Amino acid sequence: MQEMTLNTTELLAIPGLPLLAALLAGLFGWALKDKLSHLITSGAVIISALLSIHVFMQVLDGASFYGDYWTWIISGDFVVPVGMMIDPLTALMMLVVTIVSACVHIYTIGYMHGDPGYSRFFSYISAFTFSMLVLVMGNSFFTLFFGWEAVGLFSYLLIGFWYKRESANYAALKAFIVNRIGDFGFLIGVLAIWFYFGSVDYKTVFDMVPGFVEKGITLDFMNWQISAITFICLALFVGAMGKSGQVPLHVWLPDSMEGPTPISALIHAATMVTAGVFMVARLSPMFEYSEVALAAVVLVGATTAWLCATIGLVQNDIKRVIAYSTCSQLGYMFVACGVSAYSVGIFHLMTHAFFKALLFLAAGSVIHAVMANQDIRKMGQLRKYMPITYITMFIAALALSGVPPFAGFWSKDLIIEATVVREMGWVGDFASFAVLTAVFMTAFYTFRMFFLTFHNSDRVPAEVKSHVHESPKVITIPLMILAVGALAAGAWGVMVLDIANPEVVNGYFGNSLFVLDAHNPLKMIAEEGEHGMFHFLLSMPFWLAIGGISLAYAMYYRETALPAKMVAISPAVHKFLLNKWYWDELYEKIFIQPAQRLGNFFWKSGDLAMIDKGVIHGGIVDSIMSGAARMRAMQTGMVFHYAFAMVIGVFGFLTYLMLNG
Amino acid sequence: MLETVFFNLFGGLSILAGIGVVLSRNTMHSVLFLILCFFNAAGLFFMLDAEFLGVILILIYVGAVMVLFMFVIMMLEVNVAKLKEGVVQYLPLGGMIAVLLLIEFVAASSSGVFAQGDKAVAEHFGREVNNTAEIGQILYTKYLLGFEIAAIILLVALVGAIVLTIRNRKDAKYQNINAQVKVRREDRIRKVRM
Amino acid sequence: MVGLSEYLIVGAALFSLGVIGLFLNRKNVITILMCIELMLLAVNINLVAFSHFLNDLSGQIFVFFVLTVAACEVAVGLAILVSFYRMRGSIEVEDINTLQG
Amino acid sequence: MANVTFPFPFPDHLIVLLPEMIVAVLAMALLLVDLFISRENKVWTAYLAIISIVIAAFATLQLSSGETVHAFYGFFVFDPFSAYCKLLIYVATAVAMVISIDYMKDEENIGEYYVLMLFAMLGMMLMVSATNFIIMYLGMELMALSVYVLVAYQREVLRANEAALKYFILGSLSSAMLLYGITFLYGVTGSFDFVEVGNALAASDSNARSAVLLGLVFLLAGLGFKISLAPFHMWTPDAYEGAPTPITAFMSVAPKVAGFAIIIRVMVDALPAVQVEYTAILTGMAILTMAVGNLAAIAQRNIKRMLAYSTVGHVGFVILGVIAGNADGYAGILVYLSIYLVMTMGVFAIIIMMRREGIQGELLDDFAGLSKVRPGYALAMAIFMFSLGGIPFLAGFWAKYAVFIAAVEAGHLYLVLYALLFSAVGAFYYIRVVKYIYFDPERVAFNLVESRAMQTTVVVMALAVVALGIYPDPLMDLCKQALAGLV
Amino acid sequence: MDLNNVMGFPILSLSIFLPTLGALVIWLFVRGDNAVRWAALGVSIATFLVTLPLALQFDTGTAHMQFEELHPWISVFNINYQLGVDGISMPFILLTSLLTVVCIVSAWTCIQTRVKEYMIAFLVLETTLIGVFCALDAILFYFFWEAMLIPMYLIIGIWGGKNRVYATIKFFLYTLAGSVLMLIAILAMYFEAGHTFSLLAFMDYPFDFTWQFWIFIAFFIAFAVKVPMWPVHTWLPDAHTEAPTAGSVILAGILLKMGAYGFLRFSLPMLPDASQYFVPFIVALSLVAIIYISLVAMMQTDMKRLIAYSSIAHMGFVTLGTFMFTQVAVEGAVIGMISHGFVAAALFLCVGVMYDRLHTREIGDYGGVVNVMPVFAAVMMFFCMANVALPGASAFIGEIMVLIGTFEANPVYLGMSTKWVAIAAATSVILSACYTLWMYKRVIMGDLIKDSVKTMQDMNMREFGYFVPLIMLTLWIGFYPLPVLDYLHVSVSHLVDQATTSKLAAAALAQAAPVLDAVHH
Repeated sequence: MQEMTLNTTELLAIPGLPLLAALLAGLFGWALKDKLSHLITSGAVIISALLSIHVFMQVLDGASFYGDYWTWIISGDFVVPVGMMIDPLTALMMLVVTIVSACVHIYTIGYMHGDPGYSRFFSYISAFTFSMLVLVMGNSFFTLFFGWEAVGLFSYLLIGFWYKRESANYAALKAFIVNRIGDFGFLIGVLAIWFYFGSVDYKTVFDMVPGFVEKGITLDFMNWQISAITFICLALFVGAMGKSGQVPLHVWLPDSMEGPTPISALIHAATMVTAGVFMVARLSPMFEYSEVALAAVVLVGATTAWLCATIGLVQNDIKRVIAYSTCSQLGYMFVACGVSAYSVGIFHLMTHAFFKALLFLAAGSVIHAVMANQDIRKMGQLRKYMPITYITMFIAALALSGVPPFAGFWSKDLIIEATVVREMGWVGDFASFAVLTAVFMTAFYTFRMFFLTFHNSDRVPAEVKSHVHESPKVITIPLMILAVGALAAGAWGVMVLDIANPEVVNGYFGNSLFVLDAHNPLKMIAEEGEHGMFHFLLSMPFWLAIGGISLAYAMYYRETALPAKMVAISPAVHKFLLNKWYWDELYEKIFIQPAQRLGNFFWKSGDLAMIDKGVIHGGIVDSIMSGAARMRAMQTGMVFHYAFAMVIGVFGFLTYLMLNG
Repeated sequence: MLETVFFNLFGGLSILAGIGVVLSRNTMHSVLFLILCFFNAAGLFFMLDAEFLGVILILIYVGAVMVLFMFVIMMLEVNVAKLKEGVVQYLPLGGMIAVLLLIEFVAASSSGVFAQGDKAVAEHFGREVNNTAEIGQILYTKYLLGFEIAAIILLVALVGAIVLTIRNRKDAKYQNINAQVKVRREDRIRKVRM
Repeated sequence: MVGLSEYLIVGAALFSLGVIGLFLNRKNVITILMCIELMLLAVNINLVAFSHFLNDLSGQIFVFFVLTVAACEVAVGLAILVSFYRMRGSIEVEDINTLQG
Repeated sequence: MANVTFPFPFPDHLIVLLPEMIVAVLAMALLLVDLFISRENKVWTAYLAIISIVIAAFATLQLSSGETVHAFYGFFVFDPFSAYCKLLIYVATAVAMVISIDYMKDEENIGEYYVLMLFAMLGMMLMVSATNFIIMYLGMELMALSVYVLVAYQREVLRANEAALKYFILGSLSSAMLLYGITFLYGVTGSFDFVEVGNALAASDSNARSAVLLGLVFLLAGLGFKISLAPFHMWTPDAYEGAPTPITAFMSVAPKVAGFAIIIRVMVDALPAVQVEYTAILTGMAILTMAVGNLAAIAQRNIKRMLAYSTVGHVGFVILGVIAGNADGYAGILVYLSIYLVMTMGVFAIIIMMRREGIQGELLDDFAGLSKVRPGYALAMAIFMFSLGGIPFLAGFWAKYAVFIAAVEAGHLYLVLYALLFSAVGAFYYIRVVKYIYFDPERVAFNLVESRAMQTTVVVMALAVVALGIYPDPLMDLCKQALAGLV
Repeated sequence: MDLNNVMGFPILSLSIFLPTLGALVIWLFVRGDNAVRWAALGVSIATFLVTLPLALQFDTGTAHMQFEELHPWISVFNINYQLGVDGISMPFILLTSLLTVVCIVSAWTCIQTRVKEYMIAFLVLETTLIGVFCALDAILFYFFWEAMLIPMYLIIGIWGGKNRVYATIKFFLYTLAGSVLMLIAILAMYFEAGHTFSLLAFMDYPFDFTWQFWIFIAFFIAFAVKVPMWPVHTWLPDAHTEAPTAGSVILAGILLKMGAYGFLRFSLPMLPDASQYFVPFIVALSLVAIIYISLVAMMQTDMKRLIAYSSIAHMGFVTLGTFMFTQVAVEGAVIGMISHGFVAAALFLCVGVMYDRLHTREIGDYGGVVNVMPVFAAVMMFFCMANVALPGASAFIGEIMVLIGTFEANPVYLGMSTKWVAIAAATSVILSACYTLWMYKRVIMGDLIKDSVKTMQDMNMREFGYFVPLIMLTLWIGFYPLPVLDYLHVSVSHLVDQATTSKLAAAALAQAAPVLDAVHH
C-alpha cells in the first residue's frame, strides 16, 4: 500500500491557529475588544476545522503522517521527542474536535454576549481546542500527557469561569483534583512504559509490546505478582477514568455543569471527556494483551453506564440530566473498548459528540431563553416559543435514546451487540445487563427532560415569561449544523466509513486500531449473521428505547400526576438517586475529611507539638534554658560558695587523678 | 628527741591555734589565735634552720600585719559575729570534702619521695655563714629581679591602699554628677523581705 | 628525728583549716582573710621544710617573697574592705550579695 | 656546705628587660608627674601613660629578633612568643586607657588609675616572660593587686567595692592554692625553674606521683583562676559587672593573654612529663567552662555580665589549644587572643558610650533601637557580636577555627564537637544583642557621650574584625612564627 | 575565545564581590532612598550581566571545573581561595544573580524603612550565595555558607512580620547548629585526606567506610537543615512567614538549594559508599516530605506558610532525585531546584503583592481578589499551575525526570524496588493540586464580599515587570529545557560515576599501602 504523507505545515496549522488565536485573545483581549477577539478565535478554529476536513479526506485516501518535530527532554537515555502521528483514528478525532469546537465558538458569540469575560472565554476555548488537538495528534505518551493536562487546565479554568459563584469555584477545584487522581495513574503508567520499553513514542512501544508480553515480565507488589503490561494498562486506565468521568471518579463531571453551557457542550460532552476513550483505543495494541485490563475497562464502563443512568432518572437540572447521560454514554464507549470493539467505541464517541453537543447547546439555548434558569420544573411548553431549539433538541434526544436512524442508534446498537456477543464471564454478563437496562433508562430520562421542558404544563415563572424567545442565529445555526451530524453521523459512519467491518484493518481505521483475532466481537457478530439494516426491529435495545420513551411520554406528557405517585411509593429510592448515590458525601467522609484531619494532625501534633514544642523547645531549648537558669542560680553572689566551688573543683580533679593514677 | 618534742609542741600548737582561728566566734580572738599560730610556725622555721624567716615572720607578720588586722577590726567594730544558720547546712558536705582533701594532702605529703628518700631526713648542714647572710647574698644577686618586683608590689599596695581609703576633704562641697548618674536602683534601694 | 613528711603534714593541716574556714565561715570577711593567711602560712611551712630538706635556699627566698606579697595583699585587701564597709555598712559575708546571677 | 657561690656575676642580657624597666620607671615617674597635673588636665596623665606604653612597645619591637634570649640567670626570657604576648598586652592596656579617658574623668585620684594600669601591665609582662615560678608568682601578684584596686576604683559605687572584695578574696585563695601546688613541685624537683622542674619531673620516680599530682592540680587551679576556667571562674561575672567598664574591658583581655601565656610556658617547659594528666584536667575544665560560660550568659540581662560569661565561654574554647598541646594549638591560642582582644575592646568601647543621662547603659534593654539612631555604632556592635558568635567573614570565626583545628589534629574530635555545639548555643546570646539593637524599637533617648578617641577605637576595631575575617593569613602566620622559639 | 582560559579573567571573583563592592559604595556614597534603590538595582543588574558569560562561555563538553581561580588564602592551614564551576553549580549562580535583581525590584515600594540597610543586606547576601556555589575549597565553602546567616538574620529580623524575632532567631540557630557539624566533618576530612581542603582532593581521596559513615551523618545534618528535610524543617515555615517578601524569595529560591547542592557537591562524590548506605533513610525522609508535608500544607491558613510547606514538599523531590544515582534523577533534581527557584519565588512575590495591599497573609482575609486584580489573578494562576507541575511548566520537567529516574533506579540501594517509591512520590501530583488550588480558590476566586479586598488595586507595571522574567523562564525551561540540560549532562554523568564507584577498595588499598611498601623494600 502506498503511503501518502500529509503536509506538515497544514498539520501544524491545525493546532497552531487556535493557539495563536488564544494567545492573542488572552494577552491582548483588552485591546482587541470583544468583536475582534471572537473573530480571531472563531476564525482560527473554523480554518482548523476546514483543514481537519481536508486532512480527513486525505486520510480517507490512505495518507498518514508520523514524525518528530523536536526534542523536549534529553537526559541520559531518557529522550522525549515531540511529534505527530496522523492516522485514521487521529483524523476522525480531529474532525470531531474541530467541528464541534467551531460550532461552539459560533454559538458562544451569541451565548456569552455581554459577559465581562468575553474575550477571556474565547481565549480559553481556543486554547482548549489547541490542547485537545495536541492530545489527539501527538505521537508519544508525553504529548498525550501534555494535552491531557492542558485540557484539564482549561476545563478547570472554564468550569470556574464565573468565578463569583462559589459553586463554580468548588466544581472547578473538584474537577481538577479528581482529574489529578486520574493523572496520577496515567503518570505511573508512563513511568512504567519508559521503564519497560525504554521509549515513550507510540510506534516504538507498540512494536515492542508483543515481544514484551511473551517475556511475561511481572511486577512484585507485596508478594503479589502482577503482569507488567496489565499494570501499565490499569495505571493508564485510571487516568482515562479520571478524565472520562467513570465511576468512581465520575463525581466531578456533573458538577462541571457550573461552567457556561458552551463548554459543557465542548469539553464536558464532546471532546475532553472522551479523551479517556480515545486513549484506550489509541493504546489498543497494549490493552489487547491484558485480559485483566480489558475486563476492568468493561466493568468500570458498564457500572458507569448503569449507575449514572439511574441518577439521571430523577435529576431536575437540565444540564445535570445531560451530564449524567454523558457519564453513562462514556461508560458505553468504555464497554465497547473493553470488549475490543474499539472502532465501535470511537464511533460512538463521534456520534455522541454531535448529539450530545447538540443537546447541550440546545439546553443552553433554553437556559438562555428562560434567563439562566436550569431547573426543568420551572419550564414547560417552551416549544411554542423556540421552535428551532425544540426540533433540534428532539433530534438529539432521539439520537441519544438510540432510535433509528439517528446517529446514536447505530453506534449504541453495535456496542450492545458486541457486549452481548463477546464472552467475558461474569463481567460480560454484568455488562450486558447494564448496557441493556441503561438503554431503557436513557430513553426515559432523556424524554422526561424533553417533555418537561417543551411540553407538559407551562410552569415558567411570570416574570421570565415575557423574555422567552427563540435564540438568535449565531445560536441556532450551530444547532442546525450539529443536528445534521446527530441525524446522519451514524449512518455515515457505518455506510461510508465501514466502521462495523469485522476486519478492523480493512475498515476505516486500518492499522490505527489493533484487535487480537480471538477478541474481535465484530467478527463474532458477523459470524452470528444477524447484521442488517433492519435487524433493529428484532433487537432488544430498540424496544427498550421505545419503552423508555413511552414511559416518559406517559408520565410527563399524559398523566403528569404519575411521577409524584411513584416517588411516594419508594421515597427512599428516589432520595437515594436524587442525591446521586451519596458519592460526594462518601468521598467527603472517606477522603476529604480524613485527609484534612490527617493534615491537621501532622501539622498540629507532628510539626507544632512534637517537633517544635516537643523536641526543639521542650527538648533542646528548654534544657538549654533550664541549664542557663541553673548556672545562673549557682552564681549565688556568696563568696563562700565561690570558694567552695573552687575547693570542690580542686578536690574533684585531684581525686580523679589519684584514683586514675 | 628534743627535736621531736619541740616539733610536736610547735606543730601541735600551731594546728590548735589554726582551729581556734577558724572556730572562734570573736574575730579578735581569731586574730590572737592566728598570732599564736604564727609564733609556733616561727618555731618550726627555727627548727628548719630558717632563722631569718622565723624572725621576720614574727616581726612583720605579727608585728605589722596582725596589728593591721586588729586595727581594722576595732575600727569597723565587727569583733563579735553571730553564727548564721547556713553553717550547719553546709557543714556535712563541706566538712567531708575538707577531711577528704586533708587525707589527700597527707597522702601527698607523706608520699614515698618525702617519707623514705634521701630528702626524708632533716640533717642540719654545716654552713659558713648564717642564714640571714646566706639569704642576703642571693637575694640581692640572683633574686634581684624578684626583689625589685617585690618592691614594686609594695609600691602598688601602698598606692592602692591610699587611693582606696583616702578621704577627700569634704569642706569643698560639690555635686558629684558622675556619682549621681551611676547610681543604680540596686544601690539605693534594698529589698527587705518582710 | 623529725622527717620531712611531718612538717608537710603540719602544713597540710593548716592549709585544710584555712580551706574549711574559708567556706564554712559565715562571719565577717576579716576571718576569711585570716584563713587565707593560714593557708599562706602552710605554704611557707612547706617551702621552708623543702628548702631545708633539699638544702636549697631558693625555697626560703620564695618564702620571703610570699611574706612580702601577703603583707601587700593584706594592705590592699583591708583597704578594699574599709571602702566596702563605708558603702555597705557591714562586712558580713552574707551581705556581699548585690552582684549575683 | 652551702652551695651558694658568691659573688654572682653581673646579670647577663639585661637589655631584654628594657621594656619592663621602661614601664616601671615611667610608671613611677608618672606617679610623681601626676601630682603636678591639675584636675582639669588629668587627661594628660592618660596620654603620658599611653606614651609610656608606646615607648615600651617600641622597645619590645626593637628587641625582637626572633631569637630566644634568657636573661637574669635564666629567670627571664625574651622570645618571639613573649614579645607577641606583650604586644597584645600593650594594645589591650592602651585601648583600655583610651576608653577610660571619658569614663573616668570625673573620678577622684585619676592619675593613680593610669599608673596602676601600667603596673598591672608590668605584672603581665613579667608573667609572660617568666621562666621561673617565683617571677611568675610575683608578676601575677603585681598584676592582681593592681587590678584589685582598679576594680574598686569607683569608691562611691557599692558594686565596684563588692566586686573588688570578691575578686580579692578569691584571688588570694587562688594564690594560696597556686603556691601550695608550687611547693609540692618544688619539693619533688628542688627547683623553681620551669625547665629544671620539667627535667626533674621527667626523671622523677613513681614515689613522687601523688605529690606531683597535688602540685599539678593546685597549680592548674591557680592558673585557671586567672583565666576564668570553671570551676575557678565564679569571680568573673561579679568582678566584671562591678568594675568600671574600661577595667572590665582591660580585665577581659590583658590578664587572659598573660594567663594563657604563662600556662603555655608552664605546660611546655615544666609539665611535659605529666601531659596526660594535665590534659585530662584541662579537658574537664574545658567541658565545664564552655557549658557554664555559654549557658549562664543566656540568662543575663546586663551586658557586662553577659560578656563576663561570654569571656568564660571563650576561655573554654581557647583552652582547647592547650589541650591540643601542639604548636598549632598554641599558635591558635595566640590567634584567638589577638582576635578576641579586637572584638572585646570594640564592644566595650560601645558599651561605655551607652552611658548617658540617667542610664547606666549596661542593660541589654538600653541598646534597644540603637540602629535607628546610631546606625554606625549599631553596625559595629553587630559586627562584634556576630564575630564573637563565630560567624564567618568576621574574625571570630578564624579564632575558633585556629584553635579547633589544632584540637582535631591532636585527636580531640569529640571535644571540638562539644565546643562547636556550645558555640552554637553561645551564638544565641550574641545574636540576641543584635536583636535588641536592630529589631526592637527605641525605648529611651540616645544622648550618647562620644569622643573622637572612642569613635576611632570602635571604627578601628570593627574594621580590624572585618579585615581579619576576610584575610587572617598574616595574623596566623605571625602567631605561628611567634611560637618558633617555644616549641 | 574563552574569557577564563585566555585572559585568566577572574570572572567568578568579580561575580562574588561585585555586589559587596556595590554595597560598600552605596553605604559610603549614596544618599536618599530612591538613589539607593536605583544604585542597588544597578549593582544587581551589573552582577547579573557579569554572571552571564559563565553560561555563554561554558564548555558543556567537560566535567572539569571551569573558570577556575586558585590563590593561597591562609597558607598556615593550606586554605586556598579556590573557585570554579561545573555544570551543576553554574546555573545556580545565574539563578542567584537573577533573583537578586527581582528581589530588589520587588522591594521598591514595600520597603520604606531603612532602605539603605536593606539593599546592602541583599547585596551582601548575594555575595555569600554566589560564593557558596563557586567555592572549591571546603573552608571557603563553609565561610560563605555561614556568612549568609548574617544578612539573612537581619533581613528577617528587621523587615519581617510580627513574629519576626522568634522566626529569625530560630532560623539562625537551626542552621548554625546544623552547620557546626559540617565544620567538624570538614576538619576531620582535612586531616584524613592529607592536609588539604580542596573539594576535588576530597572527591579523589579514598575514605574508608567508617569515615564516610560519620562524615556523611555530619554533612547530612547540616544539609538536611538547609534543604530542609523532615524533621528538621520547622524553621522554614516560620522564617518564610515572617520574612519580607524578597527575603522569602531568596530563601526559597536560593537558600534551600544550598542544602541539596551540598549533597551533590559533598556527599555523593566524596562519600559514595555512605551515600548508598543511607539511601533508604533519605528516601524515607523524602517521601515524608512529599506526603506528610503536603498534607500539612493543605491545612495552612497563612499563605506564606502554605507555600513554605509546599517548598519543603518540592525539595523532597530534589533529595529523592539526588539519592537515586541515575543521570535522569540527578538532572531532574537540579532542574527541580532551578524551577523551584522561579516558581516558589514567584509565589512568594504574589503573596507579597497582596500583602503590600492588605497587610495580611491570612487566606481567610482574602477572597474574590480576581474581581479587582484580574491581571494579578492570571499571573498567580500561572504560578499555581506551575507549582502543581503541569507540563509546560519547569516544575514538571524536574518532577517527571526525578520520577523517571527513581522508577528506573537500581533497587540495590534500597533493598527493594524503587518503583513503589516513585509511585508514592507521584502522589504529589494529587496533593500539590489540593493545597495549591484550594488556596487559590479561597484567595482569588469568589465574589467580592470583603470591603478590604474591594480597595485592592491591580498590579502596576513594576510589579508586573518582575513577574515577566519569571514567567518566561518557567515556560522556557518547561518547554525547552535542553540548553539547561546540556550544561548538566557531562557534569552529572561524572557525578553519577563518582557516586556509584565505591571508594572502599581503594581505601583498603591505601591502608595496605605502607604494609605493601614495607614488603617490597
